[in-house]
Amino acid sequence: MAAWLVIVPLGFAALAFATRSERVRPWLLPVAGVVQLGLVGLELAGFDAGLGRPWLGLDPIGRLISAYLAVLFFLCSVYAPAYLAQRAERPNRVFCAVMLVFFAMMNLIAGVQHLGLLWVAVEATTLASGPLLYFNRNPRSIEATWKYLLIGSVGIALALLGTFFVAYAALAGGSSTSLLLPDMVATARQLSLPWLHSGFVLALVGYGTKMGLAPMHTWKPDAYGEAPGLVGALLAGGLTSCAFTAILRFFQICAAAGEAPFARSLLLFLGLASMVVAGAFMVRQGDYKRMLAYSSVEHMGILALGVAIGGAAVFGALLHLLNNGFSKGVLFLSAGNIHRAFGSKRTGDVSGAARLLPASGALFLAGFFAITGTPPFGTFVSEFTILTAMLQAGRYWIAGAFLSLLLLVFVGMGSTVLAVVQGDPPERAQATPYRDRWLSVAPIAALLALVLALGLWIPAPVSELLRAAAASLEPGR
Amino acid sequence: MNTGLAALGALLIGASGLVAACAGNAAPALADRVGAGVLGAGAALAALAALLALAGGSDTLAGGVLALDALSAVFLLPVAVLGAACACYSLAYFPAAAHPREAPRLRAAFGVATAGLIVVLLARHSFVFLAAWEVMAIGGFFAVTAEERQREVREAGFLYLVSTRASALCLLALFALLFAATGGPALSPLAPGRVSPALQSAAFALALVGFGLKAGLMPLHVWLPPAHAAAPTHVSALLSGVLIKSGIYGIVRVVSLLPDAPAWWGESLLVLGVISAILGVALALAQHDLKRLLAYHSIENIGIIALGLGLALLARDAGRLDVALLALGGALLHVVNHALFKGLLFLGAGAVIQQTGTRALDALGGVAKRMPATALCFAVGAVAIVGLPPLNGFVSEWLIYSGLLRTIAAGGGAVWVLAALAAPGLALTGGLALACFAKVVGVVFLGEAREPAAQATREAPAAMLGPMCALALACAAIGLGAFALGAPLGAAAQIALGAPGARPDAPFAALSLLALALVVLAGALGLALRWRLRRSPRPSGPTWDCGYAAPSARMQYSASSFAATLVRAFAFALLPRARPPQLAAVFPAASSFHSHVPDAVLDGLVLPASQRLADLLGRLRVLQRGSVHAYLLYVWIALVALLAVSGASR
Amino acid sequence: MNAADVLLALLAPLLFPPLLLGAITRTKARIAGRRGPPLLQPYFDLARLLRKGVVRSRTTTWVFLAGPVVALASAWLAAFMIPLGARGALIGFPGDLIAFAYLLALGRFFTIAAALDTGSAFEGMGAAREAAFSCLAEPAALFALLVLVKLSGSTSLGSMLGPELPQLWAVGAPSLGLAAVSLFVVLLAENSRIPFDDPTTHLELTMVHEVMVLDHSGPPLALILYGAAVKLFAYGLLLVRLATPFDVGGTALGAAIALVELLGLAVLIGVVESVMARLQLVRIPSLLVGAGLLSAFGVMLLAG
Amino acid sequence: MGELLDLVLVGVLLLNFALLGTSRLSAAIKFAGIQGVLLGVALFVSHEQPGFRLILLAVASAALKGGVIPAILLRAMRNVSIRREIEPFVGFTTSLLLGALATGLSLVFARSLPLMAQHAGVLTVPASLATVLTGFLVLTTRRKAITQVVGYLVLENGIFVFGLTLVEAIPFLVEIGVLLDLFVAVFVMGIIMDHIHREFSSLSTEHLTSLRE
Repeated sequence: MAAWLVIVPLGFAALAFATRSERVRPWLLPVAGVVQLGLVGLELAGFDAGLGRPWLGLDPIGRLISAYLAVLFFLCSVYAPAYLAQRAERPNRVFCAVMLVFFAMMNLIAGVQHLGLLWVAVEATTLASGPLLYFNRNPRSIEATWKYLLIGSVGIALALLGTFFVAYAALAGGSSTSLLLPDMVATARQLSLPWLHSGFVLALVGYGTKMGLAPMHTWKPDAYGEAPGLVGALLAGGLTSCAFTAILRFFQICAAAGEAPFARSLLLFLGLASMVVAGAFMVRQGDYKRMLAYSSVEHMGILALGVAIGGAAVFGALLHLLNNGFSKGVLFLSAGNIHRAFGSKRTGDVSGAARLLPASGALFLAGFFAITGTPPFGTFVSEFTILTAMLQAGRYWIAGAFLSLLLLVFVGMGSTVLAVVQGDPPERAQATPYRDRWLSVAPIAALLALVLALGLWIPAPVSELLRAAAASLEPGR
Repeated sequence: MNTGLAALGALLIGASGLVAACAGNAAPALADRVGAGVLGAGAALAALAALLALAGGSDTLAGGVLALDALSAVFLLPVAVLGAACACYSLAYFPAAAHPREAPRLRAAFGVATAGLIVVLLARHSFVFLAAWEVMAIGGFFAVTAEERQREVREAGFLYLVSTRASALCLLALFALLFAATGGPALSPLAPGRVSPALQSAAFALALVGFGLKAGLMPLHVWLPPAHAAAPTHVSALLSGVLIKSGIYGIVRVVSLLPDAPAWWGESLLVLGVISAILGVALALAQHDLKRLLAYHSIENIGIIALGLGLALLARDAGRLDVALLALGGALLHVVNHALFKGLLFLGAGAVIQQTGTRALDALGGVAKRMPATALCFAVGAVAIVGLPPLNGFVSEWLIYSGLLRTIAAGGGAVWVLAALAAPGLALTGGLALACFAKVVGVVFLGEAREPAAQATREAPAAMLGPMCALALACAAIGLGAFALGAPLGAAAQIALGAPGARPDAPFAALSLLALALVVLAGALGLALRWRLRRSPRPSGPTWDCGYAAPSARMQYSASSFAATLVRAFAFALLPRARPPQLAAVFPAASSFHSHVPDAVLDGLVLPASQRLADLLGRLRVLQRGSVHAYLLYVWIALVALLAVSGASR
Repeated sequence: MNAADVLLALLAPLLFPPLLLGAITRTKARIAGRRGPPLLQPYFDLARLLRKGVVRSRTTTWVFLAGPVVALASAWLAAFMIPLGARGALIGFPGDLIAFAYLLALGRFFTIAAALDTGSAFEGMGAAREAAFSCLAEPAALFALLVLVKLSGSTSLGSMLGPELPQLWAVGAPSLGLAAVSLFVVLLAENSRIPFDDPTTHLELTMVHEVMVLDHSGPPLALILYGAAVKLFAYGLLLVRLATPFDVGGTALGAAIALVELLGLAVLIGVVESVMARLQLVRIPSLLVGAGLLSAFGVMLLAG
Repeated sequence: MGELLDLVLVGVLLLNFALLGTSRLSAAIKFAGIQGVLLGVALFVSHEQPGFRLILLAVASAALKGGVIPAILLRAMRNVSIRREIEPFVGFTTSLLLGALATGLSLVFARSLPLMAQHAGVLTVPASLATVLTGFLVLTTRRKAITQVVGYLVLENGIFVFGLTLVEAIPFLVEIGVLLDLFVAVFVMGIIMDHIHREFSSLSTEHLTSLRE
């Protein structure tokens, strides 16, 4: 089934590229989204065409991620036509086609079982997202794209070296290797530890660059700041999660080799570092889209922290992955609307969004409360789970740091968000064309509803998926 | 069944804003009425449930996720009463017709916050509690920032938001700790010895900070005065009357969960209470702004309540159940009383502000002549909050006092010393509160308006007078009907103390009789005087100004000058700033005197510290200067560092 | 206690207080070498005032009249709580000493409000001083009473000052002595006598209590003067009972002795007023704080 | 065959130094290209009896790294007609010293890792690490965007060298995918460089610092 999850979007990409009409093309995205949802539904229902085995195949983590990606992409794709209609001045052929390729590659990451192919897929997402970032075609977006490509590619290159190291670890350990995840996990005990350690570090730094863990996060504010809100949502919600999945793959091998503590210590370090950096840069942040980028860094840190703590926290981290993705969708899309309406992303020029754009402003504010772990939103449940696990593990200092950093982030983010939402809109903003439309708001509301739903009640199948995925990361339990 | 009632009431209250919105913003007046009506109905249900529970009908709902016992009911009752009163008040104070944009949002926020508060009182499940807590806090935020067009309101709102989040994070840690300890989210009493004392103390410390932030215990009170000043007055009434009490409730509830309390819990509560009481009232005395003044009095009263709580804990450890019951009963009763008279005072202040258009004490004066009913209600509230007989404030303070006195009479130990210091501290608080409210009543309602603009025009409308009168009557009723208080207070206190069947042994009847005697005696004297003066001429002529020729209203003793002596006496704590007039030449030019008392904690500590921190973090920005080479370098540094770590770990 | 005792306990606070004022004035006159007004002069003054008409300022409201009324009513109730002699307090219940303090506070509250009601700068000044000084006097008084509470183990004035007071002196004489001294200071302050306030001065700027009632006239003024006398009576009774703890058994006899002692106290006050000068206003707080520390020290002596 | 492989790898190492030492942009690009070709040779000689897919891979990579990509870069360079000098942050001698240091470090690091018997004597792993570090040096110390692409290329070459050790392990498809990705990456970077030049009429990355805190 994994194969079809990749092939179908690619087919739509070709279709989009072939389509002539600028107005029809964007509607291919929601169609693709619906089809993908259907496929995922089939897959979850247990239907499986074993195409591409053993390289492709959905283990619990892959199943979780691909389902999540389908939902996220569907809602973003519903938003897309309204947005592209706004930007009629730009040809969207490349945009639509590349976005579908990008989506396909993310699904490949979710569904791939071969470390080498995994690398190819991640690099492919980097290259595919380049044109998306560059959609606005102004100097700033060029700069952002350049930095993104260069830093991303270098990071990924390190990940490739890491992959090779792990492969060599198998050879040096005296066993043959196929770089297939199941085999690696099965034979993990024989891996030569020095090579494994170095390989894991390289992979962590490489894919961590993609995921945006500090200090490899530097491309993020630029890229997210300059990309269209739609792209920002897919990068912050989808791509980072995929990079995290890649890291989880290597973590699985480490854990199977009995080296989980080693991997955890590194993740813990990078996780805390990310939260600190994010908090520091969010304080007095004058650009609300860059602020969202730092918030993404922070939450990547939380994910790493969750895996690092282990136990129930892994479940929490995976749940947080969903919550963070959906909340980021809310924030980036509503921020995009606000950006359209005010023509600026500096808090100095933007105020009174709640008056000018009642819906988008309210959703932006709600998204802020959601992302900061306010009950009853889902983020609260995941953060509570992680915190409880920390305390159960007796990691009191880490818990303290975690909480104080959450407060710091709240203060930094809150001042920016409230400055945007409250008050009276400036006169200039009255002139701009954009006002809330049904299609440009409903998807955001749906995303928010998802976060809320995850906070109120996690459906049995979802919690089953999460539990299975968490179990595959906790060989001991 | 009671719990169900209360939950239903909460549901109605929470939905009131929505219902009103459905009623349509086309007909604002109608929407107002519908909203208030629905909220009132919900409040009535909640009040009924609370009364039933106090009568001994405590039960649970949804498998113990929600429950209503006497302890919750003591807090629930004022929520219902004050909530309804404020809703009715808002019909005339904040009508949708006058505020087409803000009023509907405020209505919704008000209802949601109140409902959240009720659920907090009912919740016995950590997630539900935290969710309700946050709903209450966020609803409160939107209620406070209803008029967010004004910069001052936005700043106050942000301060409120940050401190409420800080408190929420403490509670998150607290409940996570309990969760980790008990392995479940249920908020049920721990078995003694089940959890290590250190962990319990940690939990208590978290509760003290988290709930103390919400309650406004010194020095965690920083958000309280600005928020109360910024909010619409009926919101201030709700905030100060019941919302901050959720902090007290939380502390009591958590203490009732933790079995073996070491002495320092009670001691810290008692000491913090005395500090809050004295400094709170001293700061209140120094304020020039009517609403800020009332806000600081909330801090004082929270301090009195905390004092009672701490004493109760200490007494429970010392095995003096009678003292514990007196102190806790007093504290709980004071929770109710403070809701009544502080609500009343805020509503009265709101009426004055609406009529005169200013909050500045030194501009006001002579309001009583145009607004006699408001003046009477406010005076009742003032007498009550100062704790004077025959009103309710006296009863609760009397209970706490007699707890202290019994401790002193028993003698011995650290408790004795603390009590022997707390009792005069309470007396000092009482004296200062008396001075402060004598000042407020005198300066606002009596004399003449100091600024012509601040002249009150007419009496407040019925929709505002009604709630005030109701609250004033409630104050009097508790004062005179003290004899009926023993059973409900006992029922509530014994839950917190885990001592079934106990009830405070206090001469409640005697208190009632004393109040009655006072009323009768004063009434009789008053009537006699009326009779004697029946034929004396109407007031005539100006006030005797000791021969001064042309007295003007500006020459009256102002609020600041009234407080000056005491403020000087407390200069060591208040750090007042005064700009005295400069008299230079032989014929000096016109000069002005300006005095201002900053909040030592907020203006002296919190704001500078956060500025400093922000600057410090700002330094880090040099790391993000846009050079891609530097960024790549970071990647490699991270790589090398991690490799080195992993190499070292081998 | 039988009906006669009740009657006595009821009437004494009603009838006796003005006599104290008379005694004080008389003493001062004598020391000054004048004959002075008759002892009963205060009664005559009251009667005259009650017959007079009233002039009220346009500025005033009902509060202006409520002040004297409430002050007098609360002072009476407070007075009923102090036993005449060893026994025979009309009102008594555990913790009534709090009620005693708060009743007097109620009176003060309304007196201050009535003063501010006139909108006169001078009366405002007096009100401010009254409020400020009593803030400092109250803790002092409470500390003094705490000494009694600790020693007697009771919280009711009736039993604290009751027959077993002598034993308490036997146990804690030093503390009780300190308490008595600071109570005397508080008495002088609360009843606005020299050195805190000069009831006979004519310079409004220096007045405390007198300036607050400048605008009152006729019956209201009568109530004020009478109320002040009752307040003095209550404090005085408390003080003499504390200072002369012996118990002669019978209620009536004890009461008689107490009243005589009260006259003695009045004479003492007169002497003090004649030999001392009025303090500077700025020095008054420190004196009150001193009194408070004195009684606090008394309490600390009993620690443990 | 080990000696032969070592010979090639020594060539690779020398090219690293040449890269660090040269001041001419076109030269740098050509060196990278030659390195690419050498890698193809290395892949070929690193096995006793190279199979068909090995040969194909060797040819493909040699063609791509030695032919196509340098062509792209040179074309880009000519299009934007930029000044032909490399503008380093640190001087060439310093770069050379750093390069030497890097090589030494990689020798040490490689020794610290347990190598398999057939790789113990050979330069493969040290050479690969040294090349990776060289690529890093070029990336971080050269000012022009185009030189950074060269640096990225060298970095990839280094990784490719490591790939020699496990040709058996890595499926053909993945190898091709890697090459394809590399190609697309350079291609896209070429396009972006083109736009950069159009916007800023220069390829110096100093213009690319407007996004900052």
